[in-house]
Amino acid sequence: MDFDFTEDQKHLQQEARRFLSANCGTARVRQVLDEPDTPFDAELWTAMADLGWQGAILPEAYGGSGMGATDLCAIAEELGRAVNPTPFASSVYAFAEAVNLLGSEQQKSRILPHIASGHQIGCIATAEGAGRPDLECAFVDSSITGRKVPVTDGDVADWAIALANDSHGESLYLIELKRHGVSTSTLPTLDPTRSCAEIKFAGASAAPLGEAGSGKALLQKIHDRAAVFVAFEQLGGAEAALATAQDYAQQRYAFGRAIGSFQAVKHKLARIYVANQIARSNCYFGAWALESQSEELPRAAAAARIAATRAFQLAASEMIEIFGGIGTTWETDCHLFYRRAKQLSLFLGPINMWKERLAAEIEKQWAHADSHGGNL
Amino acid sequence: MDFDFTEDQKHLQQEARRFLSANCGTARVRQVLDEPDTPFDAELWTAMADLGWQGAILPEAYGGSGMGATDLCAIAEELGRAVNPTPFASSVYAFAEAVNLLGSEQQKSRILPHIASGHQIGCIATAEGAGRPDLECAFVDSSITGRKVPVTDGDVADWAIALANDSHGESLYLIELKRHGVSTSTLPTLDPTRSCAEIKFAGASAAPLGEAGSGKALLQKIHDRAAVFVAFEQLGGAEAALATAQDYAQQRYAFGRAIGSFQAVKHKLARIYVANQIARSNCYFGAWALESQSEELPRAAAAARIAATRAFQLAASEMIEIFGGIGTTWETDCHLFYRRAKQLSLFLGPINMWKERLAAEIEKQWAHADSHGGNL
Amino acid sequence: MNFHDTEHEASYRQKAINFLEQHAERKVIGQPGISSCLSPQALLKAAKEWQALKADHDFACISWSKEWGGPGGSAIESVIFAQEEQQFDIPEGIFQVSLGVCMPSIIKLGSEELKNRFVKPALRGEEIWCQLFSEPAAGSDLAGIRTRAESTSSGWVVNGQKVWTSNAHLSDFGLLLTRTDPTVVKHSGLTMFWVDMQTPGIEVRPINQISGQSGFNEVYFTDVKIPDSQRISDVGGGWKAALGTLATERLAIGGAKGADCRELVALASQLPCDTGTVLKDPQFRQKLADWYVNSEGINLTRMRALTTLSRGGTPGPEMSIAKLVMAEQLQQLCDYAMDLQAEFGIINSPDISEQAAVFQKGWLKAPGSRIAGGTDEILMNVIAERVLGMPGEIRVDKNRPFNELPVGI
Amino acid sequence: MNFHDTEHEASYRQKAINFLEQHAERKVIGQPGISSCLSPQALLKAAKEWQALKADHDFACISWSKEWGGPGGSAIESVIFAQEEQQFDIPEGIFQVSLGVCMPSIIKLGSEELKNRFVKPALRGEEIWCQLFSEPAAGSDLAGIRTRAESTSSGWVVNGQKVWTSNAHLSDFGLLLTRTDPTVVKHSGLTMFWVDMQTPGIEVRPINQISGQSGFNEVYFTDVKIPDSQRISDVGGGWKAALGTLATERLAIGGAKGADCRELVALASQLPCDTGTVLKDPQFRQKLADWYVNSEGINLTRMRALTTLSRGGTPGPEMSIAKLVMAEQLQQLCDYAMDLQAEFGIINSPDISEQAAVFQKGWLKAPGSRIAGGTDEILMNVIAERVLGMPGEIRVDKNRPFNELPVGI
Repeated sequence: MDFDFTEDQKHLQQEARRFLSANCGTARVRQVLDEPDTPFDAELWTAMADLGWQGAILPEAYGGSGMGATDLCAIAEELGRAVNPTPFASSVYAFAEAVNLLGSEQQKSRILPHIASGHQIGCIATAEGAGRPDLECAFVDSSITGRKVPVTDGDVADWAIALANDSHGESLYLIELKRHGVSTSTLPTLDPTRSCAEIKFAGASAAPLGEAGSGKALLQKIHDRAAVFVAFEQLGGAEAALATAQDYAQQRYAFGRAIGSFQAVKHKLARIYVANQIARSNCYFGAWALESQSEELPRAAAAARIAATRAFQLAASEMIEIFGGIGTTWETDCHLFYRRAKQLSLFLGPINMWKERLAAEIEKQWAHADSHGGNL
Repeated sequence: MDFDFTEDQKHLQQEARRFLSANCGTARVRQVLDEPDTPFDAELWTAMADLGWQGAILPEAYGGSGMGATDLCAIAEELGRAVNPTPFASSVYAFAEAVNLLGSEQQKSRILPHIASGHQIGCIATAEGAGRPDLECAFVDSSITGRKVPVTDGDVADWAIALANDSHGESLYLIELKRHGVSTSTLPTLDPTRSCAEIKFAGASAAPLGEAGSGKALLQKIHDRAAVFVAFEQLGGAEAALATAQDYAQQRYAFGRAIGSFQAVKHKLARIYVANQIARSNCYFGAWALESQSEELPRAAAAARIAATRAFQLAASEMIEIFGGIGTTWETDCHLFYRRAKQLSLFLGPINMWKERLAAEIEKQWAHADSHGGNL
Repeated sequence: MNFHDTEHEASYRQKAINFLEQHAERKVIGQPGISSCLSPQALLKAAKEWQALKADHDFACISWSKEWGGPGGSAIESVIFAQEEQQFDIPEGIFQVSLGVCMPSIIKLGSEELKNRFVKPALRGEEIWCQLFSEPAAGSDLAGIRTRAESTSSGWVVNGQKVWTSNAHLSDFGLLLTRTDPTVVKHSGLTMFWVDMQTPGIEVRPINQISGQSGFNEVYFTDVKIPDSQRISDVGGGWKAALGTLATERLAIGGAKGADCRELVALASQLPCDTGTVLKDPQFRQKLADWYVNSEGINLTRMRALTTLSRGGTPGPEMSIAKLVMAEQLQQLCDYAMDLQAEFGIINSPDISEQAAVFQKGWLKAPGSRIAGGTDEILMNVIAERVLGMPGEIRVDKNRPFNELPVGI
Repeated sequence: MNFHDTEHEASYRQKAINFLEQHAERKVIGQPGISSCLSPQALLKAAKEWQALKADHDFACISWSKEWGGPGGSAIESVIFAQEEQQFDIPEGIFQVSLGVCMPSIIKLGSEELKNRFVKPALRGEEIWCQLFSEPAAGSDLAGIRTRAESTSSGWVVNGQKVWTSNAHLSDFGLLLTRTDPTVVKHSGLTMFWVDMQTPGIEVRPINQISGQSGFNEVYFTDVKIPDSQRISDVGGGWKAALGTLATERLAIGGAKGADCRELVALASQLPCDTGTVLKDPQFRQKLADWYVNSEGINLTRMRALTTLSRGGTPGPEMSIAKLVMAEQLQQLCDYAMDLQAEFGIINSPDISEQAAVFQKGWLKAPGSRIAGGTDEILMNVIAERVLGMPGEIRVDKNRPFNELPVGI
């Protein structure tokens, strides 16, 4: 039984926290928040690349460090804690993982070294408007036409992976964005510390990624992997929100006593703690499933995603209530967490979709257990 | 604007409360609880009939008092407060209302006077097992065959209304239960203060009630009407549970202070109060819609039903938590409310079904408003 | 039970409608109103004109007695006019604090001279008042204010900071709560003044909220000189005076306005999903039903309060639930509506998604709604203590001098 | 991250399995076990035999030192044996309080003589102990106990009433907390004794619970004479002694057992609805996912605690969340499962609906689960204060003599 980060991973995490405290304090995050023309913190991005984070788990052959998935989870928790204003989630958890998993040797050696070095950025373009309408993007005559919106980090990315209809059904494509036939425009979002765009393809050249016609299944695989890392970011955010609220509740006085001595505040904090612990345990299981290449990854990823989304949204909204009036002002940091909690809850698809996915996995497991006389 | 009980109705309600305090205290309720062979409090039933309650809103021509629906709502609230152990809901809110609404002149004059006098009891037999399976009862050769389970008060009733398949589709039938071809057996339930049965029909003679083939729509009408009265019972139960918990929180001391001085207890009570007020307001609207024969009854009944179900279940379960350990014992009255709250939440169908019904009404209203440029 | 006006109410309502139709335009759904089209200056001017017009026709401060310039109407008449007025596109949101909160206190507490000077101009909208009570360290615990007023030979000198002051930048005058004696227990050392907002040393700064808007101000006091003649309460009697003001304030605060079921249904009826539109989705319908029951519950509870007014009584405590319920609902409903839009829910621009924008706006506003006018927790305390009779919180700040109480950040 | 045993753990597990397979039968799903088949007397006898057998093979009280009859194993060995043991059909639920709560206190607090007399017989199951702490007026506020022990020339005389005493009717001895001095502050006037349950004046009565079952007892003390030699704590030192016992108790209490996701899926896969079975219903699936995440979260949190044990450390406070989460979930999940059965949900009989009965049972049990071993509110206080470092509640009962504190019902 060894269901925790190893000592090495804890050390890595402490180092990451130390680095981010120095280089990604909320003052730095607020620079991106307050400056509409700054889509992300490029200086931080470069410093992260110098530490090798963007390529942490990519193979050494492609410029990566060949670390394990759990190592990256440990870093992700810290990135979440720091509300990092960078395209790390898009480029590393989603895009790089997808290329490494599905790409041809040529695609990997052409693209991954640039991602690992931080010189290029990748993103995943899945949504085509509100709700989940039918797929309209199409691949015809070796080029792609259609619209993806919103695309997180789409305006700062060099590469995108997009789903499109083709003669095989739905397939994934790799598209270089700074080329003819692609136009991107930045969109305002509820979390200005993360960039977002609309991308229009008008005959953009595109290369197939992974098996043709299996786009949806492959996309789900990508989502499952990315969801585990994102869940650790959400967990980190939730822990930071709790710690901030805890601190405030001890220091802020009303009626002659620390507000943390009031049961209503205590119980709010306790509820957040409970949600965070449940999130942490489910996240660890996700990390295990990812690293051990377990068949249980879809279930583990969905559970981690749901628990971490719940935890971060609860912590971020309740921390404002604990802060009171001052928490509703622009100058206090509470809203950084509130915004990011919502941003991450929608990136990779909303929680209802993940609950449905989890239920489907439970159902499968049940059918299997039922027919084998086993247990759920 | 006169959105409240009238002075007369308030007076009626006070009288009812006084009567029930004297004749339906929890000691009386517990007699039915503790005595498996006592399906209901027959003495109380007779005393209620002496006050004319069973026939309160039936026309004078059929032995009733011809009062308005809101008058009965005022009484229902008190019956709920007292956790009355009688078949009133089945016989009066559901059966008598149905016969009065749908019955032929002959049916009404034959049956209603006995219901109004309390000498006979009626019930509604809708369920045919767990969940909402297909209807299996069938009317063939002027008699009915099939099984209804569970039927609230089915073992003490003289009459039942049941839905059955026939050549017109699904229709309602009136069945005399103490006749050839009917067998009833009492079932144990979570609320032993309300009786419950399985009824088997094996060629029981049955008379059509209301328009043939419209059984489902008619049943919905019956449910809508009954739901308003039941909602008032639930409201009364919720108010009694709150009052009891309030009282206890003021009198019970821990850590040298009344437990009601702890924020956790205060906020629990406040949440119950909020739920009860929302229930009360929705119940009043239900009463208005019923009495004024408004087209809005389906929506009003569903809203009252949902709000009152929520309120009673919340109040009954949280009152136990406020009582602490003693609240989990048989000798304390908390569980009378806990059981009845669940019983009433399932009688007339579960809350999810009512939410779906309300949503359907909102949708209709929206379609209408949309096409008329109006408001929701 | 019925929703009809009495004969008198119906005739009053007709009178109100006649006035409104003569002088204003009905709102058109989907079109932005005056309040969001005019520049701040123009809106202020229009609001003042509208208020004066209402005063000329006996529709301003309807329940105020003739002595103070009102028509001496009933509470229910006041409500009837407000119900009808909100159907019309008139300039909103300027006089709520001035007339709903400050003037009732002036009328109750002020000298004859003060009342003669201030009440009628305020009623006509010629002068605007703000309420200078809350402070950074005194929100829920209002009696914890620290703004000092020190007595000098020529009056008082005030230093300190107020916060959450609506319309301070538009106001001519303010109702000011200060601490005049920090050496006595906290509730005994307070004194209330009125103050001219142009007095040297007063500085008004807007507060930027999460939403990016600034509906409130901070007001800084630096050596502000106030003559003793501007004192409204006894020295040390400020808390009792403030309690009266707060009671009035609580009545003036409604529910949390923002996106609700109507907007949610509008969105759902347009959003695609596997079963057609989201409006047909069983999960959606369960949530919709729950929220609808709450919203209707609050609307109908208001009807119960109006019934009491209509019968000439004083409404009970039922309406204390409105803000608590609706502010929480605003947050949950908006969050859910954004989830329904999947990834698109994060977009925050009416230009890109008009239908969605109302939810993003509500989601940014909701945390403030859950706090302003009493946090969820304070409101539940109020319900438990004042309505349900639970004992008050154990107080550690009642028997020690204010300046010996522990303070935090 | 992995779930594998270390080499040592794996070999210990194999040893445990070998023992269990030799002496017991594996549980068969769907078949009732010994504990629900045997008569109370037979079950007691079987339990005692099983405990003695375990003791003979070094599997009883695994982490106890050799001095007290244990094999001196590690905490993780203890857990490994328990994990394997629960796969087997053995008599359950008799020694939890005796060995999990009472004996650790005796070992910690008792004299050598006392320990020599009692520990080994208890370990072998030959004698059973119960914990006589809680009282009707002292549940969450345990230090508020009123059972008096008065000093006489020949020892002590005890009068009062205890409640929620598990297995009092089976017990040979009890650990008894009394008030020996009501004139000092409440935490200072307590003293702990051990008592022979056959002593004249002790009467045990079962408590009927909502579920109709009686898992607890009331124990009445009427002029019960106890010699001073049976005193375990200093006179007035009972609270400190009790705190040690309670800390042990908290470790011994697991989550709230009862119907959970597995049972819910089993039900849903059989219930008809418009979309086939309820298992296919989107609303159901959303709720299932939420509950599953909680249950798995608690299971996995247990793995984290075991990891710490396995690494030789002391688990952190994470497991304090288990009962809070699972007891609330038990209530909500069972309530929902009954709703799924529509009107049929009210039926309360395994004979009529075996699949449903587990939920009705859970629904009746849940209110008790939310209270026993610490109410939801006390557990949240504990998390906030001991884990998150929030200041304690303001105490009004710390500085006044116990007999001057206000008392309620």
